[in-house]
Amino acid sequence: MPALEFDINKIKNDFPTLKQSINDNPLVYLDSAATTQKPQSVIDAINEFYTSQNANVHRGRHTLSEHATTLYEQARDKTADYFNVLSKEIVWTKGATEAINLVGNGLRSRFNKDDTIIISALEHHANIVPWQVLSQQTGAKLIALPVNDDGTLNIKQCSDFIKQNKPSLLTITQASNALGNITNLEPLIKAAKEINSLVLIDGAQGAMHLKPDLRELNCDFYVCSSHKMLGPTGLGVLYGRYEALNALDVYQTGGEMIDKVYLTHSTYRPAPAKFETGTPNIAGVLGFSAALDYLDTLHSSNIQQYENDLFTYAVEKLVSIDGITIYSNLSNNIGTLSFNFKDEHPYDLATLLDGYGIAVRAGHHCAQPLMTHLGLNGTLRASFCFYNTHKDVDIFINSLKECIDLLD
Amino acid sequence: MPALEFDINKIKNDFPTLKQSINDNPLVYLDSAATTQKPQSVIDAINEFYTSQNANVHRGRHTLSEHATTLYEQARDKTADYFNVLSKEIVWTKGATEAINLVGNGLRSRFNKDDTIIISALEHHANIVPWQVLSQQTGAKLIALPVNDDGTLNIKQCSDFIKQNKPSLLTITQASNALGNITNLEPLIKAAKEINSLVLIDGAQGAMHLKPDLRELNCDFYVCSSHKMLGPTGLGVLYGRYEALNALDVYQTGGEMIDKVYLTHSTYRPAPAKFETGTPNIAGVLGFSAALDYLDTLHSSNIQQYENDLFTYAVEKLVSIDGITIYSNLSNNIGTLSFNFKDEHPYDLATLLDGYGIAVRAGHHCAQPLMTHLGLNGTLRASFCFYNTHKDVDIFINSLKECIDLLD
Amino acid sequence: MTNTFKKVTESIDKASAWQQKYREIMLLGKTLPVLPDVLKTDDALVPGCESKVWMFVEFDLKENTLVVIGDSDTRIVKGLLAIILALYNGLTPEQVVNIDAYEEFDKLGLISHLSASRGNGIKAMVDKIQTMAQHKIS
Amino acid sequence: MTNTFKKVTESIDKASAWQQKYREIMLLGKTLPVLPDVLKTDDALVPGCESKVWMFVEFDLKENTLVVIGDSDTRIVKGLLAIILALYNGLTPEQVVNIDAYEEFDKLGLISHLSASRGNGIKAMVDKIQTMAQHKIS
Ligand SMILES: Cc1ncc(COP(=O)(O)O)c(C=O)c1O
Ligand SMILES: Cc1ncc(COP(=O)(O)O)c(C=O)c1O
Repeated sequence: MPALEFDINKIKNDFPTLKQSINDNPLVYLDSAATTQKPQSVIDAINEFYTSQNANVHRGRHTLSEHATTLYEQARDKTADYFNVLSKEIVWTKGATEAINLVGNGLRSRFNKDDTIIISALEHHANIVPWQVLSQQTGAKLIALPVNDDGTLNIKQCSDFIKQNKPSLLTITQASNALGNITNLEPLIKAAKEINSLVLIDGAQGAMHLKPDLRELNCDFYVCSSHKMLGPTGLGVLYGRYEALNALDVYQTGGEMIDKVYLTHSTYRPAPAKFETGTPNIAGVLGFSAALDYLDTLHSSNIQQYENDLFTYAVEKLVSIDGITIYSNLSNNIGTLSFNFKDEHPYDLATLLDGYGIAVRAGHHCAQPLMTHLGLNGTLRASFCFYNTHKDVDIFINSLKECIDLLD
Repeated sequence: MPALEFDINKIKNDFPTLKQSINDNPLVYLDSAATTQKPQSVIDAINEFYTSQNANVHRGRHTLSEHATTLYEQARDKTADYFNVLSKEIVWTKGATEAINLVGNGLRSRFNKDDTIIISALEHHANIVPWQVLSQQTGAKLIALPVNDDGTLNIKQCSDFIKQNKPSLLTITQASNALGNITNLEPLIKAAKEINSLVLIDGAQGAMHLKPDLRELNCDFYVCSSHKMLGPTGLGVLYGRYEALNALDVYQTGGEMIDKVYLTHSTYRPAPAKFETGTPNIAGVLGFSAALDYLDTLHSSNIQQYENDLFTYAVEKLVSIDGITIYSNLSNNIGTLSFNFKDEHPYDLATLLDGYGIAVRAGHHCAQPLMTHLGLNGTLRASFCFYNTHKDVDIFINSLKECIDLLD
Repeated sequence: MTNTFKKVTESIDKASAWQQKYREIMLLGKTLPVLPDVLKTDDALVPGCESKVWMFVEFDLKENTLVVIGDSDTRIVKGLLAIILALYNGLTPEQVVNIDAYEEFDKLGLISHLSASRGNGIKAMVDKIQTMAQHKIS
Repeated sequence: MTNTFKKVTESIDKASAWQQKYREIMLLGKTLPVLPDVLKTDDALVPGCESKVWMFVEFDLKENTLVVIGDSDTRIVKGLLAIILALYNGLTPEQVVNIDAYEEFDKLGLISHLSASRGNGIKAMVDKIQTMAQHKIS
């Protein structure tokens, strides 16, 4: 692909939320790991749906319903294209969390005390608690991959760990939401596949920044959230290799997912339909469709290059401040800086930064086990996205210095 | 309350979707039982969220996140007010279907073969299949209230049935989505409460048209969907009497709903938090909040009176057509007409009506057992809402006559 | 295009108003023989349709042609089925793969009936016919 | 309003820039005694806060006054706690119910720290103090 221009001014301009002032300062939004801002085209798509296309999908004979259904199913095709998989392998959920729960529930009748589930200590709570529940329900053993002191995985050690423990399921994040570290997935998946383990990848943080080719990645399941990839809230994606997907037990039941319903029993449709009951988040799906279109116009290689440059710049500036400790792996990162200043509480610095219009997050970032492992109560997290500018970094760093001065 | 003016022209004007043409005819939208159209104020609220308020809720220290959280929790308060219950008794779900599944799953560890669940043959699949699943999982007996040949319930007979069968759970719809019949809930709930049964009411069809006072109704659980009450897609409400709600086992697990997470186990927060994991449908909640505000300005008594008038008018016109059979109970109805013309297939008439710009639904309306009970393959369903006009009825009736002519 | 198809669709083609178009489609449906009840098995039912659609796509080895049979409990779908049958019945696999039903339905102003979201079985029928023909060729 | 409160908040009141306001709040926090570790029990922790906040609201029967004690591991929350303590400590239940913390925080330009969505524990503390006072009166 020819090197395309990445016009950051134009891009930033596409995101209306970024144009506002917070506490009389221009907003510097560094909380994209929590949720990304939305381009105007996504907002417009939602608006258009409710203004002129609103109807329930499937089974409607009238034009509005037909049209909404077509757009809704086209969004599934686009999602499948984005990840290089088949449309029938895409299930809409309400978020990454629900997608993981769906898989956990779907394995319940198959797992027992002879099964082992491997997670890592890097995981978001969404990829920990559902497996604790499955373990309690079935007796399956739940163990965690060893994590280095810097929050990274020793891949050789982890691969051995997998081969030794022969899990039925390996479930691991593509990138840490707390530190931004990117997991080197290929060798881990290879190790798991050698012993025929199922593999689930939590792509909540990776799906937009890294645009994985899931066919190539060779995982069985992959989950992500629309709201973390420029799309609307209330929507997630579950990819499942068709055979693995269709083999899962049904999760929620009701309308749409059924074939025949009698008073005493029912029959279900094949995947993905059998996992999609009730009226879906239609506006969410159509907005997500627009988000994928938008990402497509930018090209993922350009996004990655720009984000890497920006991250390198931010790291350089941040390390130059005396007393700062950065916990993120700086060489392989989706653009998230997790740090502390001396032994100051992140709450104070986050509150003060907000005074300067800077949105960062403070706390355990839904990764308590990781924080415990690192011996921390929490960190300040500044997470970048391709709509952030070098000027954002400058304002952030200068404001941080002023906040530090305020603490004395 | 003084009789307020119900200005239908102004109201219809608030719904942009209704202003369009379908197949060169003005749209006559008679599919509100599937999903309602949205007033401009709801569309604006969603738009405003994504344009200037977008942030993740809870645990964010920055202004955007604080603000979004405040609006999000205010919506919960408004919903509680609407139903006259407490805010902590309101759980956000992705729809009525998920809400029912949540309750079903929450009872799983408590139910066994000595328990009986009573549903009715009137129910939507969403209030049938989850109970079949619970019955299969726990051995609990699943039985259905007897339904008259006209799709109504004989209340005396049903009350006796309840007292005889002593269910642990009675779960029944407030109004049939296929026929529009309103259930006379009070005596049924009274009968159930006499034998200490839990009571769940499926309010998907009733919540907007009937605005129930849930404290007075004395049910334990009540579910409804935002998209059927002028609000966005992808959002539902579960009300639970606090004690009954908090006693349910957790459903989905992950972030937000936890208190402490260790690698081996976790502790959960009290209801409603323990049922709300993952990033919620924030835009959906804020849009729903605007929908409740809108309903509030119209006053529910005015809505009900207008809808009754309109329904009566539509019935009069429809019965005057030779060969029409109406299946709905005409004296106590939320505004839904379910009918057939001779033995014509509803598919044909729905397709032809669409040519005239009229959106009705054809089929079993996710109520196969009811259709079987009535000996029908399906019906045509014209469902009205307060934004429909008498002129809509006229166009509908005239077009229906022309469609019937086309069949000859 | 076969002559049958041209003859069959001539009146639809000529219809100016949409009402007339539907009338012709329904008339066409009436010309289609009713499938004997014994053939209306659950196996032959196209899944996921509002209306009932039964379909059989067979291959006549002797003649090297496709045999397509179908019925529906609705008038409009049955008429659309009749069009599909006229389009493909009795053709060799090579002929079948060269005929694009989407194009023909588009020309007739009926393309919306072939969209994926219409659960009327017509699209499923076309897909099955094309798959069978492809299969026979390779 | 008690004199303690006036004295304590004078500097916050006077601060013009928000930076100065926070500086004064944090200075105030430094004046608050550190809670002995034995008192920092899980029971005393305000649930659901990002920062750790421990609080005790007791009633001095002899003096008929409320005794409020608190600590936090953050500077800002500790400073806000100091304001609450200055506002209510040593008052009778009757006096307590007549003092509206929301009003006072609003006057000080700190109302956002008392919003329900701020999980900083200050609101929970105010609620607990008011509940206790109401309870003693009735
Ligand atoms: C009576 C009834 N219950 C439940 C539902 C399911 O609602 P949803 O699809 O919004 O989950 C519906 C919707 O059609 C309904 O009409
Ligand atoms: C790595 C990771 N997994 C899962 C989730 C859960 O996503 P959601 O809250 O959208 O369900 C998140 C969101 O914070 C995340 O960062």
